[in-house]
Amino acid sequence: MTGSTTRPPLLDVSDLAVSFDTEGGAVHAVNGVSYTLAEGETLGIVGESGSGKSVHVLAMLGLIPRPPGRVTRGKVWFGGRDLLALPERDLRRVRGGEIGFVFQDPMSSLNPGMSVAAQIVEPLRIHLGLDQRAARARARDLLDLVRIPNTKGRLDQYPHEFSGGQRQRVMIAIGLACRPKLLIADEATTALDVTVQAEIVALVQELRREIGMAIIWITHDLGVVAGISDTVQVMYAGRILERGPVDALFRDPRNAYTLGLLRSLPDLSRGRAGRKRLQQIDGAPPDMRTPPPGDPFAPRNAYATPRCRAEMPPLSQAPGAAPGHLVAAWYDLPALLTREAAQQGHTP
Amino acid sequence: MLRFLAQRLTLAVPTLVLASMIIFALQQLLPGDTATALSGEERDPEVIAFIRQKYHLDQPLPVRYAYWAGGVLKGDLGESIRLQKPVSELVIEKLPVTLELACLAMLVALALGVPMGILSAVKRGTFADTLANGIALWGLSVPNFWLGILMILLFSVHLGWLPASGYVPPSESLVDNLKAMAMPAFVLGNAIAAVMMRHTRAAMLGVLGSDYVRTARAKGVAPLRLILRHALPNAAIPIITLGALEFGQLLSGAVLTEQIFSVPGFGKLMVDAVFNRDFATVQGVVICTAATYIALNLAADLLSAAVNPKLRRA
Amino acid sequence: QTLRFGLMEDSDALDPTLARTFASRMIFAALCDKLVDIGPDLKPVPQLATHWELSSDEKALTMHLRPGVTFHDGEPLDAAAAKYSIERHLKMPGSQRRGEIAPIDTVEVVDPLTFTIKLKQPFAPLLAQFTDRAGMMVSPKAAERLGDKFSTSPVCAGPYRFVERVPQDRIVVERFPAYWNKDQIQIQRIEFRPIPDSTVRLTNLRAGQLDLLERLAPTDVPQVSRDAKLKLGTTYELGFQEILFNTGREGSPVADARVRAAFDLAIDRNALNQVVFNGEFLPGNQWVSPKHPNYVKEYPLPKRDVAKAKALLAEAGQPKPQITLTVYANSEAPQVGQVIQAMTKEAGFDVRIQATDFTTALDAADKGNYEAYLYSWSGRPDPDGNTFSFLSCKAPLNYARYCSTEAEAALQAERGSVDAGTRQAAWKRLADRVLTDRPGIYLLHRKLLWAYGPKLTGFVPYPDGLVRFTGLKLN
Amino acid sequence: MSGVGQGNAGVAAPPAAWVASTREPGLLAAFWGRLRARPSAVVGLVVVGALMLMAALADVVAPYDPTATDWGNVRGAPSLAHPFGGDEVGRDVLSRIVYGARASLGAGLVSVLLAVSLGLPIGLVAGYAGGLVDGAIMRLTDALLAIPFLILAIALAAFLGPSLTNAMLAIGLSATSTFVRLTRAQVQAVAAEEFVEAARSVGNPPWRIALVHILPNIVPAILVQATLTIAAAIIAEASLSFLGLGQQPPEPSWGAMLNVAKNFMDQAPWMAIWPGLSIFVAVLAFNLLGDGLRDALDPRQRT
Amino acid sequence: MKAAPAYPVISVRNLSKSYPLRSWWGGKADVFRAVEDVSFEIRPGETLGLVGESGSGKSTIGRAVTMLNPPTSGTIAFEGIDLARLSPQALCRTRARIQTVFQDPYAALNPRMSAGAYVAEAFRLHRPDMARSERREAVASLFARVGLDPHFLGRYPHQFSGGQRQRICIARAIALKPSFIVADEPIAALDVSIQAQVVNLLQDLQDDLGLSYLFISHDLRMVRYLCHRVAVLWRGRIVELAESDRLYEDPRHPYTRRLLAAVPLPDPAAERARLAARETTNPAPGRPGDLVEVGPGHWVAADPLPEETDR
Ligand SMILES: Nc1ncnc2c1ncn2[C@@H]1O[C@H](COP(=O)(O)OP(=O)(O)OP(=O)(O)O)[C@@H](O)[C@H]1O
Ligand SMILES: Nc1ncnc2c1ncn2[C@@H]1O[C@H](COP(=O)(O)OP(=O)(O)OP(=O)(O)O)[C@@H](O)[C@H]1O
Ligand SMILES: [Mg+2]
Ligand SMILES: [Mg+2]
Repeated sequence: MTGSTTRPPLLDVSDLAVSFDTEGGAVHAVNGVSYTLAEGETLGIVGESGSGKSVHVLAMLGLIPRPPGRVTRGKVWFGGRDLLALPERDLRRVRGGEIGFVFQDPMSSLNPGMSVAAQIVEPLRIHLGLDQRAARARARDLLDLVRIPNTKGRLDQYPHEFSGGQRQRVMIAIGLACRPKLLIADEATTALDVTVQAEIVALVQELRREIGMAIIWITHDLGVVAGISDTVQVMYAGRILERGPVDALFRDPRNAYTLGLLRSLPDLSRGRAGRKRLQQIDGAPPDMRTPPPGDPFAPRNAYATPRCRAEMPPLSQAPGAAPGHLVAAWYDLPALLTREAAQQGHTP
Repeated sequence: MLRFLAQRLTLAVPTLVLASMIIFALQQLLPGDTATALSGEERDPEVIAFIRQKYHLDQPLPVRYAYWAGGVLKGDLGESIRLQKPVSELVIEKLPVTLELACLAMLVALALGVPMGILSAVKRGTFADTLANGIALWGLSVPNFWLGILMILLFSVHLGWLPASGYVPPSESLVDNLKAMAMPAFVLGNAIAAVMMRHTRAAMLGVLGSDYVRTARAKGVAPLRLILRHALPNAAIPIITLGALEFGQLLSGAVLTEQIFSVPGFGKLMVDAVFNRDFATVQGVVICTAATYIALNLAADLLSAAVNPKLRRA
Repeated sequence: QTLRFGLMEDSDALDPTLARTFASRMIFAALCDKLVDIGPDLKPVPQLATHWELSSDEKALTMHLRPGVTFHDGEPLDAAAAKYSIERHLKMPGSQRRGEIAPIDTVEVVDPLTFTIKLKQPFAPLLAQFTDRAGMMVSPKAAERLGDKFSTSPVCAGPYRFVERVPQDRIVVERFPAYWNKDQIQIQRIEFRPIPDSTVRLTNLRAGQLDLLERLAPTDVPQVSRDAKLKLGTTYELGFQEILFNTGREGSPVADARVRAAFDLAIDRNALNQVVFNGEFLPGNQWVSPKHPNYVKEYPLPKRDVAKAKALLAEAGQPKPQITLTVYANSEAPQVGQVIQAMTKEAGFDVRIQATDFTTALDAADKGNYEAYLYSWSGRPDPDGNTFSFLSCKAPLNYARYCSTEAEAALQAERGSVDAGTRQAAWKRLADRVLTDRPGIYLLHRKLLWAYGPKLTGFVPYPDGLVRFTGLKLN
Repeated sequence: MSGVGQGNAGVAAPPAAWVASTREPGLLAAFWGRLRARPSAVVGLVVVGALMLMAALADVVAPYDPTATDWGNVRGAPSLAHPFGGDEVGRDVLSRIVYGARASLGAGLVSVLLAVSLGLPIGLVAGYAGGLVDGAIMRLTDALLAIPFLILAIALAAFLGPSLTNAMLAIGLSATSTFVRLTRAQVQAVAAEEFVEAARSVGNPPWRIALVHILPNIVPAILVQATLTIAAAIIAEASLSFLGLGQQPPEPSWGAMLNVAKNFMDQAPWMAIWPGLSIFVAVLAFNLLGDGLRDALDPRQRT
Repeated sequence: MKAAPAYPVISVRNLSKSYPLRSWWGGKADVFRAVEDVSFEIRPGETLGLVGESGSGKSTIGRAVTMLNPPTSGTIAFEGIDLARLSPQALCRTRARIQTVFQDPYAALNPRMSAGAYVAEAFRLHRPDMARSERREAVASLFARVGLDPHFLGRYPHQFSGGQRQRICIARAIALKPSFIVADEPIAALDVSIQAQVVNLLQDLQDDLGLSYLFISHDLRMVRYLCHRVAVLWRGRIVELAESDRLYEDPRHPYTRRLLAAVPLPDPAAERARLAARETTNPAPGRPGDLVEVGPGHWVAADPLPEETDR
């Protein structure tokens, strides 16, 4: 769907749904997510916390805890195979090899009982079949690559001896170790200060160019998304509400939730003295044990129509928008915004 | 490293002193004294008086403790009144046997308990989990003497594979030694296996849900390596702690098993000494178990630090 | 070949002067020959002494030693050595033998193979004492050298000499090549192995780990009989099981002889024997069993009579006496206690059972800190050994705190003469008193049970419970 | 301003009436609900309950007086009159199993309660206070651990007189050190968590942090150990009663029955089977219940 | 904004904190100086932003000023009282007025305590006289105050989203009407719309209650938005401290510049341009020197001192 390439996409997710069995009933964490990703493409995913961003990527590789988690339907095509139907053995070959993963929380995602070297060496030995010495040498290169100073002495240290930022860089080194075709980075830079974050973003960009790797970059930082992505996808309550080329989506949001996100950023153009109150989205996301029948964002959305509350809008090409800019909405946001601005007497 | 060891060993001193004082005081609570126990069927009053005097039993408690402690400081653990042998000799004779038995029992406990605990954690809620729990708890609820006798009946009387009793020092024949130790070690280990299993299960459940195990899976790590290399070391601390505790209790607590299989170990020495009010022997054994126990805790701490690098700092 | 012999308990010090346990006697049977032995019929037979004669005033015993006998260290066993050994029994600090041969005044060497024992007063059981540890001779040289450490490597003149001892594991002895009766000794080595639990002992025998075991549990007799490979050796013991009462205990119902009599009447000895011991033991009512030549036939086994027991209690003004029965915590005594508890309940007794370890029980008995005590005595060849220490007013084992002038006189009389008629009359007089006063109630005489494997032959059970290794063979 | 961005923070204050009317289900009810959702826990609860009930109503349940002897039923095989057979002095095994539950469950529960109620606070103090206090407590615990259980039991019995209660005391005391160590280790782990720091930051005094914030988080490990100790205590009572230090004859306890039965393995296996089975069932039930409790006490457990 | 009174709520003088570095068998090897000679003060109603590279000691300072992790040296005066001099009891009472909101709202909540009980604890501790019903109501209105549905009182931490959890923490922090709150990366784990909620909440509370904040964050845009003054921390020392507009418009210290240059822009074209033009200036080695005033209230560290320890 994205771009006009005729080559088959690298990744094709169709109608993926995941739920968790809990005491109070099943939590429908992901509710039919479909998208494709071309080779070398960078997809930024933003969205409400708890909207299923992490869960849906974990589900692709069979990494959700089971029980209580369950993939209820969907297919994930990657390199001509449906990952969800793949036996565990074959799936293991994909994990860490063709698809690299960087997790959200560097504090807990590294094994506290293994040296950093041992953890980086692991995928190299499993997927590339390197021997211990070669793998260790590669591990050092990788640490250099993610700009950890003084790599020699640090290889045999343990995660707790690294700072949060450094740990995150180790995670990234692990994710990149086998030069994957696809890197999934789940809030890979959240815990880092901006200088380190900038370095890592630059690093990933470089690698992407170098080895033609595709990236799924999950983050809350709209600034990072803006810089890194080709395509952006907005998730809410287990669904994709909007998806489009990065410029189009930032410039011309078609879903009220996307708009809300963009508007909640602080506006610093007028300095601190002239600042306005931050705009926030009130209310809470729906209880995913009983997802609303219609648009899940409707209860918090001032522009929602009765139809929004009753029926889930499909994700389809937004009228009058850039090609490949898809939105799930029954309302026409630009039209509404124009009307609103007119009523208030000035243009947005 | 050496300084650390020295430091830890200094901490052992108060423990040893305390243990010896407690045991000294406790023995005073026991009815009857060495003289009563030793005067035999004939109960000659002169014999009783003689024994009392010879072993200072007629002295007040602190004086007797001082006698004993003075001896210990000179490297003399006293003499077993009953066996007329220096306690240190007895200890040297029995300690290796006890240690071997305890080690083997621990080995059995770990070999049974840890895999079962892992299995039931990995397969939580399945039939395998229930079965593993059932087996482990069965092991816990069968008294040692029962299991021991049943095993002798099966393996010695009916099958004739293993000797029913009789300790063979490993220096004589390692094979025979192991054959003789197999059943007692199993009987002892079997009960501890349940403890190991339950704690392994609990710890593994915590670890298996952790993020780093997920990371390992995302790297494509195979299940076996995932469990053994990534999960188990992080679940090992309670296993090590309890292992050391149980090991310590094996040193003097394996009486029944030792009795059934006629293993000449500490437990039996201790119990006989208690029943015969052979105070010096009891004291000697307690001091030795206390010392071993301290060494065990030290080893457990080192081991914990080995599996958990974080502990190396604090 | 090695004979592996399962004992019920580990021995204490292996020094005939200091030893006090039954288990040590088992081992001395191999290590140390005695001046005199007893035959299966309880008659003294020569062992180290070939013959002996008692002076007419019964105050001097002259013994003639077997020539050419040596100790295990090669020292000759001569009169001087015998004198040394006997004096050692008498004088060594902590000697457990002193009381047994206390009437001995001096020992005189007559010639190298003859010595005379002078007594302070006539002492009928003397010869019988010499059939046990008091008659065991030790090498003076070794005894001098080792002092009170003699037990670490005892040197005697028995068929086997000491090899090693691992406390609680085994005591090993090997055939003494220079033994005076070596032709009768076939087995090369004996390994004594203490295995306290009778079930375990039996399983070991069945597993071929043992060749011989002592004190088989009576309830296991059917199992052994059924097993074609196992053989059983039995004989009745010299001792007894009794319930001792602390007659001196103030305020306790057992201080009243009528209550004690009622207790006796409430017990059905046959039922007790059947329930706990499979009927293997011998019900009794005296210090010797009904099969013993000195049994006083005028007092046959009493019958249970609950009504009479109740009447006696009523007469004593204690219709529901409450009595604590102390029992030794082994596998059988608590059972006996519970059966007695149930039986006497019908007569109105409220018996509380208190199971304790051996030392605690002894301590309570010593201090008079008990009411009733289920007591067993392994027995001595001469009935004096079953009575005097218990019933004489100041005797050390008089836990009952019993003292009766008539009984005392009878006891002195039986000791004072070797004449059978005189002694039997004394036994009758003793029974007159004791079976009426009932400082204790004699219940049963145990059957001594040995089980042994198919390879062992030539086993002869002796009523003293000890094994004679002479003539034993392992095939 | 209308639309997505609503400037006003938060929901309006609720009417006071609401506070009383809408309440989450009570803690106990929620706990009960979670417990009920686990079949194995329910089985455990039912069996434990049944055993307790059996012990409490032994007078009603048992067909015979557990101490009444019948010379005709000595080691008698199971029959209609005596479905579990007869014991070594002809008592009804079934009745003794029923009454024995009192001693055995009592031994298990009382000693564990004692061990926990001593070991837990001491371990908490040692683990949370650290330093000198910790050092002193741990030295003492180590020393106590080195004291053989048997000596403790005999000395205690000698001091207080032999009885079931004192046996429970002895068992409980000797299990205490294990709980001290376990608690301490767990406390040290939990005390490093950030929420403990958060608790300090609102001004919680140390005792409150230990009790309110740390204690509930160490319950799982303690529960596991406690249920295991119940089993050990039931067995330990057997060896003590063998030495006359536990249940006094002729009163029954499962352990004591099993103990005697070993002498009659060959002739009267039922004497062993029933008490053995009872112990196993009780141990299993306690452990199932323990697992269930642990899960139910953990608000994070949602499956 | 209210005019800030002259005396500070909190005043930190020469604060240093070092951690012992221990070899793995427990022997003391050396100390690691995490924070060195830091001084600043915060006035009533003022928000001081604390930014800097990770590991530069921001959290350490936050913990030190609340005495959760007392400093190695230096004084911390709260409303004129030296906290180090207080008895433990008095410190507990004073803690009612100094509160902390932690970075990870999940780790900071006791997993076995319901949200309501958690917030009520503050009252339990410091208002023992409060009746049950009164406390209940107070908690309910606090929930309302931070924008939580009071139905959630009985729920447990795991049942809340990150933003909601952070609100629970804030509700508890403001329960006792403190005058000073340390907020250690309170928004890092939250999505932007929730970040806005939390920041607005903090802002509203400051307006209503006159609170002061020490706001620790990596989000430089939010810091500029929220804070009156900003301190930049680098290698355990403050390298620049100024009014926030001044700092953002006229950064003096090389590290501050580097930091500001790294802030991503939420505008694709601009951000791509920024990334393309990015220069990677490496910070000078060594430890920063003492602060000098370069403008009114604008302090900058002198050139770095030569490196003393290898970090
Ligand atoms: N183990 C689990 N049990 C029950 N529910 C779960 C579990 N794991 C995740 N969920 C639910 O799945 C939903 C999606 O979670 P997910 O982690 O994908 O959110 P996210 O978009 O990554 O949020 P964030 O930005 O906070 O990381 C959430 O509502 C969460 O409560
Ligand atoms: N308990 C401790 N023991 C030893 N060193 C510590 C301890 N706590 C923190 N440190 C060290 O002190 C330095 C400062 O840590 P601090 O947590 O204050 O950094 P920070 O600025 O908050 O970083 P981040 O932005 O990553 O949270 C770090 O290098 C850290 O490794
Ligand atoms: Mg996520
Ligand atoms: Mg920090």
